[in-house]
Amino acid sequence: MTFDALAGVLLIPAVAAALLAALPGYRLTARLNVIAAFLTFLTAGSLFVVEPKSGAYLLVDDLNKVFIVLTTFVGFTTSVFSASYIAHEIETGRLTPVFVRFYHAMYQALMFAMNLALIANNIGLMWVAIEMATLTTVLMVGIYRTHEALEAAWKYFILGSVGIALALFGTILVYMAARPVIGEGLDAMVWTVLITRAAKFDSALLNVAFVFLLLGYGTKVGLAPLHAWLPDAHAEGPTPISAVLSGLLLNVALYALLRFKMLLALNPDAIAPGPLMVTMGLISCVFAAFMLYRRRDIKRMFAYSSIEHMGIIVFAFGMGGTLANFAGLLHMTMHSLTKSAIFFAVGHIAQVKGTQKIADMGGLTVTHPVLGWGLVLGVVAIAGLPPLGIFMSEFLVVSSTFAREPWLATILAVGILVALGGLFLRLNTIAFGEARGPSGPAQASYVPMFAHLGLVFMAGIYMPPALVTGFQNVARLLG
Amino acid sequence: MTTTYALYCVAVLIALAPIAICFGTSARGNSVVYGSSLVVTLIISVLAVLSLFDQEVTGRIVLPLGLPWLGAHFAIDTLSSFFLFVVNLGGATASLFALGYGRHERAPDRVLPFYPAYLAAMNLVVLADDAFSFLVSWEFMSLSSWALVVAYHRERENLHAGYVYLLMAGFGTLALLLAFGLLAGANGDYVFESIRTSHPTAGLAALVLVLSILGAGSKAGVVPLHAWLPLAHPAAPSHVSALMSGVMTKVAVYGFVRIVFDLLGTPAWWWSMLVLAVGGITAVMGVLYALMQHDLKRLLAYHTVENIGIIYIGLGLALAFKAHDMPFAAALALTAGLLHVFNHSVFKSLLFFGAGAVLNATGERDMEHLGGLIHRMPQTAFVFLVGCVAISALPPLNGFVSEWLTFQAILLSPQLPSWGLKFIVPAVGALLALSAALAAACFVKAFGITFLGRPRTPAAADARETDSNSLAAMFFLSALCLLAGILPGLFIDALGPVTKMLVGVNMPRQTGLDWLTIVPIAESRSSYNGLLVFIFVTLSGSIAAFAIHRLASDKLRRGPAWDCGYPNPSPVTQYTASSFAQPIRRVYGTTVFAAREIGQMPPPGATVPARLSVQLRDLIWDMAYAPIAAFVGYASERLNVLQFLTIRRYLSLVFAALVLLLSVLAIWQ
Amino acid sequence: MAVIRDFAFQAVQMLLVLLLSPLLTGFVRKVKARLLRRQGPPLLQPYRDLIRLLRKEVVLADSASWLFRVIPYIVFAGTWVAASLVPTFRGGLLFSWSADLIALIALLGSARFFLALAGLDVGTSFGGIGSSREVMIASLAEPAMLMIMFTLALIAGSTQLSTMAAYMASGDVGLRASLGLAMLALIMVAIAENARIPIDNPATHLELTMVHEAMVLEYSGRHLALIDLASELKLLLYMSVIGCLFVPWGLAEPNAGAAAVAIGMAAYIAKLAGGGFLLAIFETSIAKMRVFRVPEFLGAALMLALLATLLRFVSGSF
Amino acid sequence: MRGLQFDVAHMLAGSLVLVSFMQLYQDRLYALLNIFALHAMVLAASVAWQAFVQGAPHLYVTAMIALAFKAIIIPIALHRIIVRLGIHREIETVVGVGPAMLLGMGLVALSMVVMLRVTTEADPLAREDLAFALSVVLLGLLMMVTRRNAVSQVIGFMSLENGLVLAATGAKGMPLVVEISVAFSVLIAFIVIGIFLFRIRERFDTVDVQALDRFRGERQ
Repeated sequence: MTFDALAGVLLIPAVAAALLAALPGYRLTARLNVIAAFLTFLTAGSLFVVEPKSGAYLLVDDLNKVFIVLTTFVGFTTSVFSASYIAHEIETGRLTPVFVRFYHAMYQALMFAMNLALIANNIGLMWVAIEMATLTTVLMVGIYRTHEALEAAWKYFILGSVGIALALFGTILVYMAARPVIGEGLDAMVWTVLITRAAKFDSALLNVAFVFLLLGYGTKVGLAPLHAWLPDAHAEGPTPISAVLSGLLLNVALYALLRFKMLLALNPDAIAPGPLMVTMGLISCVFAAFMLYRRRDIKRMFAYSSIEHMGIIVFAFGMGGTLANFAGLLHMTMHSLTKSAIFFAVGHIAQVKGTQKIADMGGLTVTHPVLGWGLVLGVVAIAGLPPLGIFMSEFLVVSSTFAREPWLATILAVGILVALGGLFLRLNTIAFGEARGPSGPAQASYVPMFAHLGLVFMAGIYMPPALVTGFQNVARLLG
Repeated sequence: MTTTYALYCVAVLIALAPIAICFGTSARGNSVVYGSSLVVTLIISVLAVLSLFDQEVTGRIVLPLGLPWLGAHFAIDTLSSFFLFVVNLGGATASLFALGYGRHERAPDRVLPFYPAYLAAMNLVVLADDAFSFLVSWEFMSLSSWALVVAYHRERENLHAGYVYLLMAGFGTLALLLAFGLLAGANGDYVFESIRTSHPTAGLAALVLVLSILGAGSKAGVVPLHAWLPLAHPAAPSHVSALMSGVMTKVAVYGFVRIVFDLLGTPAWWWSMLVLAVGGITAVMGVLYALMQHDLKRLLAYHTVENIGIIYIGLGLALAFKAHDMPFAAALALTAGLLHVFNHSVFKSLLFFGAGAVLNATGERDMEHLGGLIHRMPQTAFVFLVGCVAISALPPLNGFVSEWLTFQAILLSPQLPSWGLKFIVPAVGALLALSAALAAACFVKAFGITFLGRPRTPAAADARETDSNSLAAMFFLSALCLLAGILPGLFIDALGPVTKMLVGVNMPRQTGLDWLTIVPIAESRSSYNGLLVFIFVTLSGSIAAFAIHRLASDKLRRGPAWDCGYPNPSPVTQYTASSFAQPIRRVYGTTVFAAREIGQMPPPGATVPARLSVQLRDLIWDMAYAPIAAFVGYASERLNVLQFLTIRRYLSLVFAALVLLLSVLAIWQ
Repeated sequence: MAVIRDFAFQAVQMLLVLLLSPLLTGFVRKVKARLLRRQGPPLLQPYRDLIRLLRKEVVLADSASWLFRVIPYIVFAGTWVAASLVPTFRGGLLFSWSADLIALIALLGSARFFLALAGLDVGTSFGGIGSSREVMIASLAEPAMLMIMFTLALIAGSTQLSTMAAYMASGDVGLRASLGLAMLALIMVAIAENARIPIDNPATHLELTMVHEAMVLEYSGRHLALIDLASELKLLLYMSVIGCLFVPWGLAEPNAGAAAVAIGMAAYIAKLAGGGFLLAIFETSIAKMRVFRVPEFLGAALMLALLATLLRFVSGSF
Repeated sequence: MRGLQFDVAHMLAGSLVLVSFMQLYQDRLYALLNIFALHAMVLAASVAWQAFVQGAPHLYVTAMIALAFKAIIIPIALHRIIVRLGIHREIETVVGVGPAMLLGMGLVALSMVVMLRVTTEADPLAREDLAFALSVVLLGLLMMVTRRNAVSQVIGFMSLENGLVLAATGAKGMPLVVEISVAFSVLIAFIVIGIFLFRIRERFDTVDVQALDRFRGERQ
């Protein structure tokens, strides 16, 4: 019974992937996709009811429970969105049925990989899972087989596989560090064991290991200067994938980083991982903020904003301390929900306007009020304006760090402000002003978008105590 | 208990927003939204008055909202109840005005939903009792007003105004956020109660002061952070402009007072120098900017900046006296500042309503296209005139009282020991006097060019008197101007509890004195009696009129204007706004605005008209804002290269990062 | 009893200023004419002018509004009230406390405000010239006046004119640098405020440098009479202010006997005469300056006043 | 006996580094391919030796994989591609061979410095191997960075992977998970590269990454 939940989170997507690969016909597969995602979400939710025991390969604790539920939830809503999105893609003929079949299979495969990465109790297994997730997304980014899509996928693939290599090297080094203490064999790669003995590991090895892991997984997180793949992959792939990339894959990579950070934090004479993460976080935040100003492609713009927010999150976790960690977790959750909601909106907008060029769309609140105001709401949220959730997390990050590190917090604040400017500069042209571009009716599913925004709104006003205590436990766990 | 009721009312306001969305563009939405917000704001203002007079804080309330382990704290103490009154008085009159004005609304679906939300946000800022809910409400206030500013989003300059506004608001909020971060400390103790008990070190306190000047000042429109204000305030619908100028700036002042006087503990004397300098410069710059405008609403917006300066002068003096432990003087200065807060909220709302009425009647904001409206809109003209007299600080109306009190406070300041103040206070006094005189000039221009003379355009020629609701709102406010002018004692005493809370004592009781005089310090020292002055002037005026009409002649004949025998039928030959401001521009503008007059004289015999154009440069924008914008542009242009590298180059970036980190490791141990 | 007596004195004062002011103007004109070796109009000419104007019918421009007709009364009343609150021959006026020096300045400010509006009301270019120049001058004169007031208030420790006068009369003032500066500035401001040469020329028309006359160009009949009377009152007011502040001698005590009051009256008349005489000499001996030199003139006054205030602030001994 | 183990392992690992340098030195594609084959062989040898030393038979599998795939199949496949796509034979480098060599030296030095910090109680065998492995990885990256042509970049990537394998096998008693994953990743990597080359074949007539890069995301 107890093992089922974990197994289910893995098996349902796996089976679904196989099934979808086999089944023809778009409508059926789309529905199946939604159903599978929903089931996965339910099973993940059941983790809160009964907590399974962690085995040698699978692990569940407060930390990854949060991640899993978030992942499966966004996975579910995205599948709903993708159903309507893909339908439109088929009508316009951008995708042929065979590719749709492939797409759905890959979608479930991706879900599987991410869940595996999250519940793997073994650093090797986790690595495999994350790389699998990367490769599936590579294939999906390239799915339109256009000039741009191929280039984006190729870029993503090359940079991604270098990341793979670096991460693997780091993993090996961790094993090497653990082996003399724990002894040869599987145990030396099992989280639960590693954590207990980390204090005695060889610090020099751990340091080198962390450098490689930071760069390896940091590439997936999209930290500057390793971010290069991210904007193009977001811009050229199908929008559901952009949503999943921003909303989930980055988190999964971040999760890996956090795990290793915990490991290092336990070792007295290893370097503090904090400063490295803080530095990269700040660089990413400020850099991405400035990059927002010259963007002409709407999806690419929001991709950069993802980089910015990942920077903020990594900064928060790098600063450490219960409050900052709490803020980091909250910010990560809020960002996942908001950013995917934005991409839902953007996907439909791009379909309605028939382009992703910001210059060709305008006055959206006039032509398509629901989409337009949805986008405005999303941007307001992502820019960190109240009463939406991100304001709370940014408030916590900045105000809690300012007392400790005034200058760093100030730099972060400047980054946030610059980003605000960049986002609204474009929002003005997209949502307001004279209407530009075609104004045909949009057949879209607004439910996922507003569901996310509603959650974000609620979190900004009122957070259920259970959630809070959960986050606080995790924050304490992260130290 | 009051707090609870107030929160219920706010909840109603918030609930109005979705209702308004449901109404969409239907005409009934207008009356429903404005009507109910009128009622609610009236209720809250009554509550505020009640709670102003029971001294202790009425009912702290902690809702399970906001920061989970903290909750959202709300409370009404005397300070917040005063500002609550100001906010909701403005809100009520604005709603009343809008009941009529809103019928001509171009885009009700973009105004109605945000209007009650905006009111609610402003109320929440004043009610908030912990840093988080304060900032949430603060930024939500900015957000909702931003939405109202971009309501007419088809004009590009409105979008630009909204953009600048939102950026400055974000800047201000971040500044305040950092300030609260400092006050609360790393463990995040955001409740005002515990912030009061925590005593920051001198350096930290100073930093907090600077941050709160930046944060609250940027919202209040303190020079040089005022740039957004004259853009944003006019862009919104007029009743919203009234709220932004008359009320929201006051909420910003509230934030400043709350932090600096209440949370921050005992001030250091040099803080006041900072505040005074800011205030003085703001006052003069604001009115000079205003004088150079010919857009009526923008002129009013700029003039708000001036009044904010006056308020800050009062607050600065209060800080100085407080720092030197002269509580009665501090009470006087603070009363002056707060009274001006109230007064300005009254007459600035009144003036914006008038501008709105004119805009409705003529579709014009540019004074160069107006004129002669006094014939077509006599009642509006009358109330607008009252507003002009009041804002020009002329007796017997209310504007004069608060400036008079400020002067009295300045006259007390030679007793201040510290030398810096000895030098800066008289200078600030001079600036205050200068701004007062210039304000009069400014409103002679505003009223004279808009309402007097002959209509300059057909639109102005066949304007129509505005509707009864708007007039009711405006007459109410002008009555308030007169009342507060001739019976200032009532209002000064009402402020007693506030000053008692902030500086420990309150001014001597005024209402008991005979003839309702106000005597801030001592009978022998200074006194003013608006009531008597008013009575004398009216009496002697009417006596003269009566006598002349009875004893001498009362014959009257209409005829063409004499004008030294140069009859000029065309109204174009009248003095325009810019030509009226020309002498003052020549005196001040050349240095402050690098004003230049460029005359193009056609060659003799040419039939083309000669042109005279005036160039004004906003030096503050050029020096402070343009460089920042340029830098952002430059930086983003530079960094943008990184979007267009080859894969190999990206790999090299990764490679470089790796090598760098490894070398760091190598060097580290 | 005392109240009634004070009330009576207040009434007397109001009538006195009203009656004396045209005489003062007439006197100044007469002296000027004599200094120019002219016969000059008789002393009582201003009275005749006023009466004639009052009898005449008003010719009102078509484009004039109701405000245009109200303004003369407002201006007159404001100036009159202000003038009647200045201690002239006897301190401790009944209502002097109802408006201190600041309020007096502001009251005159209101009068000017409305007069400037009147200049704009008819919608002629001359009126515009007048009021725009008027407000420009005021924008410098008023702060200067306030700074002077600051200095004196700091010396006397009060903004009450009667208290100030009493303090000045008492011996413990002594000669002070700030006092001298303030007086100089006050005289300059007074000249500007009363539209005298070199700022403005009350005797001329149709001159592009005129200020005050240009504003009231459209007025006629009783309205013009009121406005002229108001400006004469203003001249008187400034003279009495200067008198009671800088030559406070002979001012009767609040509860002094008839003799003292008589002395006070005499002294007051003498002060006015002296003031008028000096003014006439000054006006005849100086040339009218261009309008855009005026800011320099008044700027100098402002600077003097500010300097005086600064000195006072820095130490009480200046 | 332990001395000999150490020496042989050391020798093999060292020679792997040497071969990497030789790769850096090449400026002809075919030669590069051959050198890469050699690289793979050396790797296979050292993996086999580790298998022998550690008495871990599963490592022989890894050795075989290395030999079969990297030493034989991949070079041949790439050779085919080069022929079919008619890529011009010489590799245009970013920095000249000399500087590249110098950089490589620096990297090796760096990896030594970093790795020799490791306390000796992690046994010396692993330590030395790690140092070499790290240098191989870095050299591989250097190659990817300094070569403009896709095939040589792929080869650089491969040698990077070789470094990983070296490290993995050097890690005594590391569970099979890792080897599989390495092979697995290389496999995936190669398949996807193949797909890509193929797709690209459909659309462009060159594999030069430049052709892909010419269009850089945002249309101006």
